[in-house]
Amino acid sequence: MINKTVANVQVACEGIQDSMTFMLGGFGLSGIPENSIAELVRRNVKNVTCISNNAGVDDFGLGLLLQKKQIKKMISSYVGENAEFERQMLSGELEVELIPQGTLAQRCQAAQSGIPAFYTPAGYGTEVAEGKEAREYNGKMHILEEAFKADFGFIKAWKGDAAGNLIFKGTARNFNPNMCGAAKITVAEVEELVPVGTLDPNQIHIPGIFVQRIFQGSTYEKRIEQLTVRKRS
Amino acid sequence: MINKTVANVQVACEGIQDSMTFMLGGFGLSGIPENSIAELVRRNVKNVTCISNNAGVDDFGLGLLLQKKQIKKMISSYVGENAEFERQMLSGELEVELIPQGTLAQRCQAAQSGIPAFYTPAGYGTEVAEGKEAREYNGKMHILEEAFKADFGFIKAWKGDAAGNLIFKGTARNFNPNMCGAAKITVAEVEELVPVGTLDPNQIHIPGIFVQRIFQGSTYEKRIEQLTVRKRS
Amino acid sequence: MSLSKEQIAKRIAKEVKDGYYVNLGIGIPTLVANFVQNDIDVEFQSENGVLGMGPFPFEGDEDPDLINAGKQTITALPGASFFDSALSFSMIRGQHVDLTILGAMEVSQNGDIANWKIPGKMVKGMGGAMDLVASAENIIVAMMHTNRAGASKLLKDCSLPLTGVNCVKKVVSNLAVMEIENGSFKLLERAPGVSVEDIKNATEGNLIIEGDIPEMDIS
Amino acid sequence: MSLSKEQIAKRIAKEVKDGYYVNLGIGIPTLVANFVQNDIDVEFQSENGVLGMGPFPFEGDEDPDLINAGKQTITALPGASFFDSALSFSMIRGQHVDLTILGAMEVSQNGDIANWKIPGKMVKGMGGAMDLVASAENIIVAMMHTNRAGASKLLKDCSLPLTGVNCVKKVVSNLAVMEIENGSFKLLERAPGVSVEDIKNATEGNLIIEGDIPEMDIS
Repeated sequence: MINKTVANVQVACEGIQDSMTFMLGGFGLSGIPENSIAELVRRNVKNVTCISNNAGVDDFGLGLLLQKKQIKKMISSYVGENAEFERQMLSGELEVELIPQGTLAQRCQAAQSGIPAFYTPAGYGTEVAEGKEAREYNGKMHILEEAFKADFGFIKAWKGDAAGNLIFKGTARNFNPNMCGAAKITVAEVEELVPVGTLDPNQIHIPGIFVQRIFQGSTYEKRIEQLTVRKRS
Repeated sequence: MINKTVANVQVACEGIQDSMTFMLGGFGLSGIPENSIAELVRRNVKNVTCISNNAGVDDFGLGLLLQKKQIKKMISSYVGENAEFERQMLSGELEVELIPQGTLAQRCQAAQSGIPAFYTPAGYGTEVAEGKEAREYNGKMHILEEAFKADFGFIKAWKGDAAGNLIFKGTARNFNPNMCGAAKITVAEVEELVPVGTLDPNQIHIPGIFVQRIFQGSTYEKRIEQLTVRKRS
Repeated sequence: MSLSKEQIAKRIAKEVKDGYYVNLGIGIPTLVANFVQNDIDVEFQSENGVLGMGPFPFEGDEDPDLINAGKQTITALPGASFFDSALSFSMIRGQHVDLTILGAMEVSQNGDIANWKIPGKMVKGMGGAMDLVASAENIIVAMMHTNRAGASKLLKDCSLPLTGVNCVKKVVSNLAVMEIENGSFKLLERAPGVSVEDIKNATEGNLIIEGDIPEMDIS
Repeated sequence: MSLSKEQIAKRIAKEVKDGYYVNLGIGIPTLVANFVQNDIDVEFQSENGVLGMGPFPFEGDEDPDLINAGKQTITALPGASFFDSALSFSMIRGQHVDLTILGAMEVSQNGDIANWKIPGKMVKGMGGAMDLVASAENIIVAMMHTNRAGASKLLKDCSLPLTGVNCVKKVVSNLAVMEIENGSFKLLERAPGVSVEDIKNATEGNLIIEGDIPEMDIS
């Protein structure tokens, strides 16, 4: 077994530099790598490009990096929950590339899989297709999209082991598995680092080969963005 | 919950016709849809094209269909275990398209995913690349491969429920999940059909949306191709 | 009488058939789930990674690891499954989802839709909408027929950046049910008390009216 | 003395470094697992869907649902995982596997390899070999230097249908260890008791010999 454990988030983030491209898992505030984001803020790394479905809210998630103007460019599918984001974008301080959510997921998975490019129907006939090759398959137009290239991927999982094997929980899974192994270095933080051999090999969502560094995360806030409940009858 | 259960393999195979294209899960004899194969033999469906990594052995798996000359064409990556196959191929009775194993898996997954085509480095500069578009990405040549098109997919899973959710076991998983939803109709046979709600939603390998028909299989032989063991010390 | 949002959702719910997998967009479409008939089996897919989505949790049962595409806390029904974003869009792009219901800012008479951007004003992003509209075989749009200023949102050509081309099959607005056919809005039903003339006046795109147009059933 | 298959495997095992994920082909490469040093951490991947492959099972413990790419019954070590074929080739094509060791029928001086087909005679198929050789950054070929008739299998150009072009980095044969560099076989080591002249005679492709060529360590 190849041991991927590192002592803490500081060690996990070694090698991070200004102007790098990061991938960050999560959908909304669910399944985001809270510890790694905190460390990126602490290190005050600048001019970074972030590939992440959303951009957090004003005071949580990637919003924390936006506040400190650490982000040069965001590549996302939906950024509607963040006023500071909108301000920086409309003022031109922040470069933004909006892409379809499925294309975002697939461009991550393509990077993970060594597939440099693929055709998808999403975005044909829209701004998203500008400058891209288009081709008809099965009577429908498709555009050619390329795999992402990133330096670090920051992943949040539920459970993991020293071999780097990961299991996710509920809809906190989202983009996290697709980003594993899609960047040069994949850093995984887990709620629970369990002894090797305790995870059922049938139930591992991401085998450790896709993960370079894993650490036990701490003090997850797991903020809820839209609390919607029913009254008990 | 949408109920996908059918009474038995006969009902599961309704609509099968001569000259159709089938996808069949399994690697070697591991994880093959034994019940569905037996039914294809019983129905004596002819002239079919089979997409399957292997072609079984002489008297088991797809070898049973080869014996009865039901197969017009095989699309596989490795067929070295079957003498009757080799005879039919060298005599020209059987059409054979050999393709790289990873390309086979990805062409299934592409069909499942609505990705009509993708680039892969596998096979560049070889017979496999003949007639295919080639392009350089990251300093390396790649060829364009297309998603499969098939009429029926036959899947073998370990556990499943009426919603069509599937869980696989060990290396019997192989191509089975990638073929789910890749054909027009996906037929899943399971060793154990469990009550809905008993499978942990976190641990489902294939959600039921990719499966049209599911049934409880019977009398699995699960033949071992190469028995290799250690003596107990 | 122009329909309320709930009534639009109620009317759309009648389009949801037994055995359908359905993806509901944010806004009016989300309400559709409340009005689907009890005697049919339907599963709701949320593109952030759940199939078999249930109602909101009871107070205190909410789980930050279980939300829908609108970031609302939800529940999962028996038979549900969780999965990653790539597999989620395999369901969508691979046309395994039977019906997509989403909102729109504009729809054109050839089925183009715009719902993600107002240049210089608002850019929330397309989320999963571009994948959904490019892939789905059956798309119903839930929308207001006109904007606050009274201008039609059912147009000859969309003025806003497009989300997809030639993809919308049906529109249910506060005034009417229309099918998109051969580059026109074909009027199928009127909201109770709304006249064909009212609908004509509110529709900039080509509107086809054939025979008597019945009132919607929103019971 | 020409090496036995076990000795070839033993020599190749020295190329396996701490922290490597390794894919072993059928035949001689499979034997490599037996000779990897005990003091390093290595994981074996089998393309049919297991990472962390262990030794053969004890008699009676064999499981038809747990085999390797050679269809042999195996075991899984603590920390192992099972996965589908697409994810397995994501590991391979995505260059997450550090070292690929496979057999060959022919290798050419520019690193082409042929190992899946003899036209008109034998067609077993390429299995995962084409994906492996097209993707891996580090490929070692284990092979016999000559065929049974004594003809060289290390050629200027392969005569058989190719498995991959320009991909082999190192060859360990029963006679020698060679690196492929600038369109030539560069001789690195000799099998114990085998002379440079022997190797020259057995090699049709361009062979570069620089300085003294040491004997292999196959202890």
